[in-house]
Amino acid sequence: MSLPLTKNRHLHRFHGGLHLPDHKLESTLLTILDVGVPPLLTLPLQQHIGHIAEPVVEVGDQVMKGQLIARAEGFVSAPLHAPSSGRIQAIEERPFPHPSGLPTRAILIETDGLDEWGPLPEPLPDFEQTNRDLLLERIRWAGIVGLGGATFPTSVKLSPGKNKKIHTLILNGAECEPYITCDDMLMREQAERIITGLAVIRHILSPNECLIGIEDNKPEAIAAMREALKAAELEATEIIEIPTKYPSGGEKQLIYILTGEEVPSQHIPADIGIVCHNVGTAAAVADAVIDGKPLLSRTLTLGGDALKQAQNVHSPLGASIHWLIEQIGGYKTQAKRLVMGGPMMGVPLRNDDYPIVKGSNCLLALSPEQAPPEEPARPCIRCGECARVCPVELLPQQLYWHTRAKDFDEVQSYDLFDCIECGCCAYVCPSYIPLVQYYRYAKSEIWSQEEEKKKADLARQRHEARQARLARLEHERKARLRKKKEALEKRGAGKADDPKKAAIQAALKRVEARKAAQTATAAPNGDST
Amino acid sequence: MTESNYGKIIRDGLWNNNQALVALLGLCPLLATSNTAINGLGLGLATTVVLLLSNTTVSTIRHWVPPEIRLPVFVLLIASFVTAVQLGLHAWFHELYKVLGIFIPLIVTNCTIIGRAEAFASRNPVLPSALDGLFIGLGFTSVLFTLGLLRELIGQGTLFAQAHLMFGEGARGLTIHVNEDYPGLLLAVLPPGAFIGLGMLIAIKNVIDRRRAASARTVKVAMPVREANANG
Amino acid sequence: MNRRAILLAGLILAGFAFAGTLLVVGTERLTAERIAQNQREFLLKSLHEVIPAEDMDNDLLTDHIVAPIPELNSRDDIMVFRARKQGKPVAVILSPVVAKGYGGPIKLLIGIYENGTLAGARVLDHQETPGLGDQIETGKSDWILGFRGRSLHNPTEKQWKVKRDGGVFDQFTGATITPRAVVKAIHAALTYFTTHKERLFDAPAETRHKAEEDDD
Amino acid sequence: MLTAILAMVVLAGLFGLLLGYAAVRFRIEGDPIVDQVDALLPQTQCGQCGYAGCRPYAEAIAHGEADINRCPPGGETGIIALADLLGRDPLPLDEEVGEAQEIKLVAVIEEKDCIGCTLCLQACPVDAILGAAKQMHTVIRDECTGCELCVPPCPVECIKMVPLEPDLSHWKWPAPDDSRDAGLASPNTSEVA
Amino acid sequence: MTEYALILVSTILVNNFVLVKFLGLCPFMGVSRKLETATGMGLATTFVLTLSSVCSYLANEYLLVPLGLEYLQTITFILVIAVVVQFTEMAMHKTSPVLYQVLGIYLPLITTNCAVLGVALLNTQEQHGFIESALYGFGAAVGFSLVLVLFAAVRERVAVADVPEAFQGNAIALITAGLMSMAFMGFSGLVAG
Amino acid sequence: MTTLVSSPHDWGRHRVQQVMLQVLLALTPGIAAMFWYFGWGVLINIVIATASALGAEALMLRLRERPLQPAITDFSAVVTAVLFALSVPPTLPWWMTVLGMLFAIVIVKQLYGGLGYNPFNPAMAAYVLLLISYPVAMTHWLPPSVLSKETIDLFDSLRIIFGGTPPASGWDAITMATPLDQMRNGLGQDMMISEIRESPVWGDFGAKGWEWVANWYALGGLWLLYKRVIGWRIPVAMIAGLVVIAALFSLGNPESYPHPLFHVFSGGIVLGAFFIATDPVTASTTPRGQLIYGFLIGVLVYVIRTWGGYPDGVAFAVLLMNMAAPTIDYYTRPRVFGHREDEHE
Ligand SMILES: Cc1cc2nc3c(=O)[nH]c(=O)nc-3n(C[C@H](O)[C@H](O)[C@H](O)COP(=O)(O)O)c2cc1C
Ligand SMILES: Cc1cc2nc3c(=O)[nH]c(=O)nc-3n(C[C@H](O)[C@H](O)[C@H](O)COP(=O)(O)O)c2cc1C
Ligand SMILES: Cc1cc2nc3c(=O)[nH]c(=O)nc-3n(C[C@H](O)[C@H](O)[C@H](O)COP(=O)(O)O)c2cc1C
Ligand SMILES: Cc1cc2nc3c(=O)[nH]c(=O)nc-3n(C[C@H](O)[C@H](O)[C@H](O)CO)c2cc1C
Ligand code: SF4
Ligand code: SF4
Ligand code: SF4
Ligand code: SF4
Ligand code: FES
Repeated sequence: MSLPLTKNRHLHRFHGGLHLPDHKLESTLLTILDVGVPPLLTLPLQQHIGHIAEPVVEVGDQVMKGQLIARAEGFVSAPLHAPSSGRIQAIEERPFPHPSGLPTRAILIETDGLDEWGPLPEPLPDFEQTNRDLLLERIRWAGIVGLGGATFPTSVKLSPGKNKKIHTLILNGAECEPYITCDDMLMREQAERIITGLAVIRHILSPNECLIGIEDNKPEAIAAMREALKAAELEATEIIEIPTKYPSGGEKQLIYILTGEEVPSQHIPADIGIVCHNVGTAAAVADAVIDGKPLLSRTLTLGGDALKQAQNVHSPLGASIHWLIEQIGGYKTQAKRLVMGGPMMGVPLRNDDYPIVKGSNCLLALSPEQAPPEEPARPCIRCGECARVCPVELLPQQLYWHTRAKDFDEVQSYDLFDCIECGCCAYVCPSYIPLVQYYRYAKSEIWSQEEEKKKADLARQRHEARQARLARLEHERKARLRKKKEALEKRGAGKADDPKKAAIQAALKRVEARKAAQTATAAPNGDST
Repeated sequence: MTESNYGKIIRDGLWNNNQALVALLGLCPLLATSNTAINGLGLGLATTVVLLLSNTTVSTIRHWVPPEIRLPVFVLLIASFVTAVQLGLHAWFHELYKVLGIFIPLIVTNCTIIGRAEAFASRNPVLPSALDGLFIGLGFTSVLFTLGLLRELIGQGTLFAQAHLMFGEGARGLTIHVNEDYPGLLLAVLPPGAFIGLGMLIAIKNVIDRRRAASARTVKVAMPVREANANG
Repeated sequence: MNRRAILLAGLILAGFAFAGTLLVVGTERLTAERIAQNQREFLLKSLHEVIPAEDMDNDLLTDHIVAPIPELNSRDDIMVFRARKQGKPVAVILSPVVAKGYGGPIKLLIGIYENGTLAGARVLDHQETPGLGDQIETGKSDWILGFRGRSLHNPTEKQWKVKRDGGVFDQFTGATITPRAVVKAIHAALTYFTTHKERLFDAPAETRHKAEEDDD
Repeated sequence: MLTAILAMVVLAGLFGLLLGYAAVRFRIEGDPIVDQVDALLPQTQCGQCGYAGCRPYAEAIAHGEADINRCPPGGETGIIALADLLGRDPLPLDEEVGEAQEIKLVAVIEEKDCIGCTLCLQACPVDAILGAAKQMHTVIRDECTGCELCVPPCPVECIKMVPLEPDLSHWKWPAPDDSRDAGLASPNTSEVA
Repeated sequence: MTEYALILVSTILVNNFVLVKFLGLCPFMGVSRKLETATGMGLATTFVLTLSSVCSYLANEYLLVPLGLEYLQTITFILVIAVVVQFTEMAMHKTSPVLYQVLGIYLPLITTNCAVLGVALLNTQEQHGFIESALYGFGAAVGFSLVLVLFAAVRERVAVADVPEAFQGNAIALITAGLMSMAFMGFSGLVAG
Repeated sequence: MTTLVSSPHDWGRHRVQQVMLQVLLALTPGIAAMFWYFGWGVLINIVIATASALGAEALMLRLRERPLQPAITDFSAVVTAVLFALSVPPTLPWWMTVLGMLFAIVIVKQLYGGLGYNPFNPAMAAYVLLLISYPVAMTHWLPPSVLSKETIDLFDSLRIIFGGTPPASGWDAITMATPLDQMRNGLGQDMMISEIRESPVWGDFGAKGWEWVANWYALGGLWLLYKRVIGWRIPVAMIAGLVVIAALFSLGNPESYPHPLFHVFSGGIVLGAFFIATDPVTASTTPRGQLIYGFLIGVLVYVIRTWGGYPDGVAFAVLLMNMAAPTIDYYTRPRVFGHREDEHE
């Protein structure tokens, strides 16, 4: 299915999806507020997918803004830089925005309010003349990760490997979740930065074309981006208005909408020659390359009816939510629920004492009216609504039944791992079944079972090895005993001078030896291994 | 074999390992011929006789049969007994024989019989095997009879409607009409009624078992034995 | 050694077959007489339900013919048993006469006196709906007994129908088709008898006892 | 009568020969079921099932001598997997053998108390304890299955079973309990207007 | 030709062996927990039922009837069936492990499936010829497999349902079978006589 | 540690209770038409059925030690009761209705765990139970008011239903076989369709009165479609299945095989297509599966009507396909995004 929208481009419609009330107006009334620097910055070492970063500073050290404080460990990892100048107050376990609520190691910086820059690498404004590897190295140094939410290290995504030719580069400006407007505002206010970033990425990947997909409920952003694009005079680049439908911002969904190509299950877009980046990521790339600045801050939306006023803020990484909310006027009512991220996919928080991290695009303080109904789940009536809205065309209902039955093989045969956890199914379920939680539970259960299986195999090997060893030892012990006995007897036989006796002894010995040989062959397991 | 072992065989046959309610074996004759109590009783007793004979024989010969022909030999013996019983019924209970029809020769494949031969008689001495056969058979018969009773009662409001088939013409008087106006629930005597009825019987057994287990458990907990063990 | 195992298996199985067969054959010997007796009695009993034994002095089971009678709807041959007293024809019993019922064929056994009045009819086998059409069984209602004494003239030709169709015979509530079919079949049997009476009585008796085979 | 017996005897004799031949001709060894069952057991080797380790228990199951609900470390999932494999009904864990443990344990040797007696080392079914006579012993954390077999032999009681601390990479989503009202407690926002 | 078609329709739907004639119920209840195993059982049964239907027809026609030994039917048939099944199992086990994986484990169960003997007996009762016997056996087996597979799928669904404790397992399965049999009554009268 | 909540943090406004209410609402035109043509018996049946269904539901919840809420107020038992009441004759003795509902709720629904778990359609199972056990009572209908000379008022209806006493003129005067039954009986006597249709009973497509009831049901059904309570696949496929096979035979021999439209407008087809076959709990759930499911119901209805022993096959066909639904679902999984077309086949 496709419908003509722009001159010659057919947009494709993915299965399912939802038209949600978007609640975007509230936070787009005001411009992005630069909140400045809080007194304390909490910087978890794991703000990205991959290896945890390794601190390079020590408690008590004085750091400058932009100074490296933790280096990347391994290829898939990202470094951290000090978002402002100050003193390292501690390196310790701190709570961080994750559903488990478990703490992770973090660097705490007590800021000095001076916000003094340290030395920065040389800016590379004419990146088109610069070596690609150098650019990649710069992006990697800057600690840029996907700002669309997945926080995968951008430099990795930009090095798809020699044999993978990227033909299409996509910028994701869909921002399909309700309430979130940080990309929207960024596109309105800093379109040139985004376009510059696009140009850099494009130089690195040299795709045939670049597509920028933006949902049609953001006319201002589209206009601003069109203008910036015209000014930049980029070739083969197009801004495409896509119909507003959740989750058109999902990477695979957006790719399908724009190109009609499906990213095969368990593959990444690069496998079919496509790379997709969030607009904020592009802007961060521009900063790193053109200005030589690492990723120190991000734009995020503070929303929800429990706040006095919703607004987008430009905040240093590590600022606490509590502090940020104070900066925009504080709470209106007691929040019923705090969510990091959007209402469909965000992580619930236990309190507002968490820092924002690279992946935080939104913080919602939901009022009681906005929070989900407190009704117990009812039995599934198989109405099929969930399957109708699932953008991946899964059968959420079957996933649910089999998860409940703990039949994880069957769940996998229903392609559990293709679920993008978009929450559409749970949203429409008339029985209020927490479907996505079932899938998350199933996924983590399967992972841990696999791990346990590996462990069990290891234990089996070790157990078998041990038994073999014990058997061998036992056998050897017996053999030794026998030898001793034989030696004793030999001596005894030697003493006996009666030839008749000796003959009898010899015969007995032969019989014994034969018996021993027989038992040895009868238990072949004993001496193998 | 001790006293209690015999007790266990009897309890198992009648209740704990009741072939119809627990092992779910021998279902075909059970469901097919339980549309009246008398039918059920007739087939049940025929099956019991065969079970007794086959268990005894199988146990007697168990040491002489190599594994590859064990199944054919058992089956052959059982078939011989069944045919003998069939001929006997034909000669002395002609009407009942006609009603039970194909299910008499099918006693051969009543899974209970070969099942007991394999699982019990071929591993145990003659006496326990005979006992096992007898009580498994009686357990089976009692379910068959109960189910027949219920289906008949619900389905047509009578009890022992065909008593004369088994006990001769004089027994016609045994038939009880519960209530002349009872409209009957035909479903009960039709195939669906057989399935649902047996399902209900199993559920009832489950309830009884659970009650008993529950009361047994409370007794156990009441004794201080556990703690002593834990400390030791 | 392998060959010995194979032979042994054969021998053992054969041995048990010997024992088993011996048992069965023995029982068969023991019961054969009674079983044959039973079967004859059973058949006679059902025949005598329509025509009492007092009315005849011949052996019904030997004095019968087997004839295809397409007029009576039967795919199989119909057995005609002939009752005589002192050599004189008394009645015939036709079995089975087939009526086209609601659920399938209804097999009837019909006895007709020499003078063309009905001695009686019985249902041998049918597939009518339990609770509806099965009222034709004697065990369920007396309906079928109502035919005794009827003849082609009693009632008149026009009234050989169920009440709903303007005749004299009852139908059952909610099931007209079954009685209609039975009435029609009985009427056909009467008609056939009247036209073929002589031939039916005079044909020489069959020797084969088909009745007994059918019994199983 | 004679024909009957003769016919049957001949027929049966022939069949007997056929089967006897088949038994010789098509002989096979081994029992793959045991391996399949063993593969599903957790290999803790703790013996709680009443057998001398997982494999003996697997053999007992495969031969129909044991129920599938006797392995506490395998827990519910293990029983379900076994029921699936064998086409039996899943049963609740046998109360006799103990209770399923949700939290995984590992053994830790209090090193300063260890007298190096090697008794624990001999007890460990998977060789997860390192050490030599008269020297301090340690448990290899990653290889310990948590079977607790090393605990009783230790003469100075220096072996403790400690729960494996949950960490981010091992954290699991809990199973939803179908009632959404649990845990919806409002977050502690420090400021309310 | 239509006659043959009618035999198939009749055996598969109208006189379904399991739900209407009450034959083959033990495997129907026993091997219907999983769709996969049910499918395997269905295939195996179809194979054996057709084969034994034909074999017992031959045994009857060329052994029992000529010798006047009809009363030995039961013994002969069951012997033939047992041997056919056992031989097939052994041969398959050795020669085609793949096929054995799919069908083999069900084969021994089939000997004691009374549908197999039932088919043989009904064939002689209804005086079927060779082709009719084969079709009758085949149709009966297809009918058996059909309901077995459908039943297994329903049971998988019921297994995750919130069934009252006393009814879990066999009780609810039997009630389900009862409702299926009720649905099958809709076919009654379809093939008259 | 508090229990976790998982995203999403917002939920749609669709609820089970509302779905059921919408179904009931959509039934009202049909109920009104039934009342118009067949009188008070229809409403009395609905009342008896609803009361006994709710009673049975409450009883079972008690026995199972489950809370009455929300199971009682989700109206699913009411939907079952109303659909059942609309399928049985308006003169059905009260105890049969009660028996049917007890069977539907206790055995077919609650023994499986209640709403959402039952593999078989409770209303239809109850209908079949009664049809098999009491075929006489279940196949005799009042003639629609456009045909009957005699009307039955509220009092008469109550007397018939609760007292089992026929009005003065006797049963045969006030009841008749349903149109489908009449067509069958006629055909059974080797009459030609044109002959059969000479009777004043017949309207344009089906029988007078009956066809209008069907139209009103269709109206409600279309509203449900519009409201997205049901999908189009099952009703369309079911009617298509019936029409296709009926057309095949009817074209071949129009005097022995009634016109497809006769089939559509007789018996329970319209009610069945929109309200019964669509019961989400017991139907197939995958898109392709629903097409197969519906189509086969249509075909089975025709087969049972034409060659089987029962005059109408909707209930049987629905139960038969209920039985097949899990298997159909299993083999008709949709292709998942990013998978090849043939992966799960
Ligand atoms: C576990 C994991 C591994 C990934 N591996 C790669 C990779 O090897 N190369 C790459 O270009 N992108 C990789 N990605 C990034 C994805 O292609 C994708 O851009 C990212 O997950 C964003 O997805 P989203 O739509 O879920 O937010 C990986 C992502 C995840 C989560
Ligand atoms: C359901 C769903 C919705 C998403 N919506 C958006 C979105 O609106 N905007 C966006 O930039 N990324 C969105 N993402 C993340 C993208 O899939 C993907 O991670 C991102 O575009 C990759 O860019 P990055 O690596 O620069 O973050 C969504 C992901 C999912 C699973
Ligand atoms: C399930 C069912 C079974 C029926 N069984 C029979 C039957 O066995 N015999 C019969 O004559 N009519 C049977 N009928 C036919 C109807 O009752 C039919 O309406 C009746 O025969 C027509 O007769 P009437 O003129 O008395 O209304 C059956 C109908 C149904 C629905
Ligand atoms: C569209 C729709 C159709 C329904 N149809 C039926 C029906 O045919 N029979 C019935 O018992 N319940 C029906 N219900 C109600 C409910 O789903 C039914 O009671 C469940 O089967 C009980 O678990 C229907 C509900 C909906 C929403
Ligand atoms: S939306 Fe909810 S009730 Fe409907 S089928 Fe999906 S899980 Fe079941
Ligand atoms: S959460 Fe998963 S199953 Fe649910 S709609 Fe989204 S992709 Fe489909
Ligand atoms: S209880 Fe389980 S883990 Fe322990 S030995 Fe037995 S099978 Fe192995
Ligand atoms: S260290 Fe102790 S608990 Fe761990 S595996 Fe060895 S014996 Fe078991
Ligand atoms: S009794 Fe028929 S299969 Fe077991």
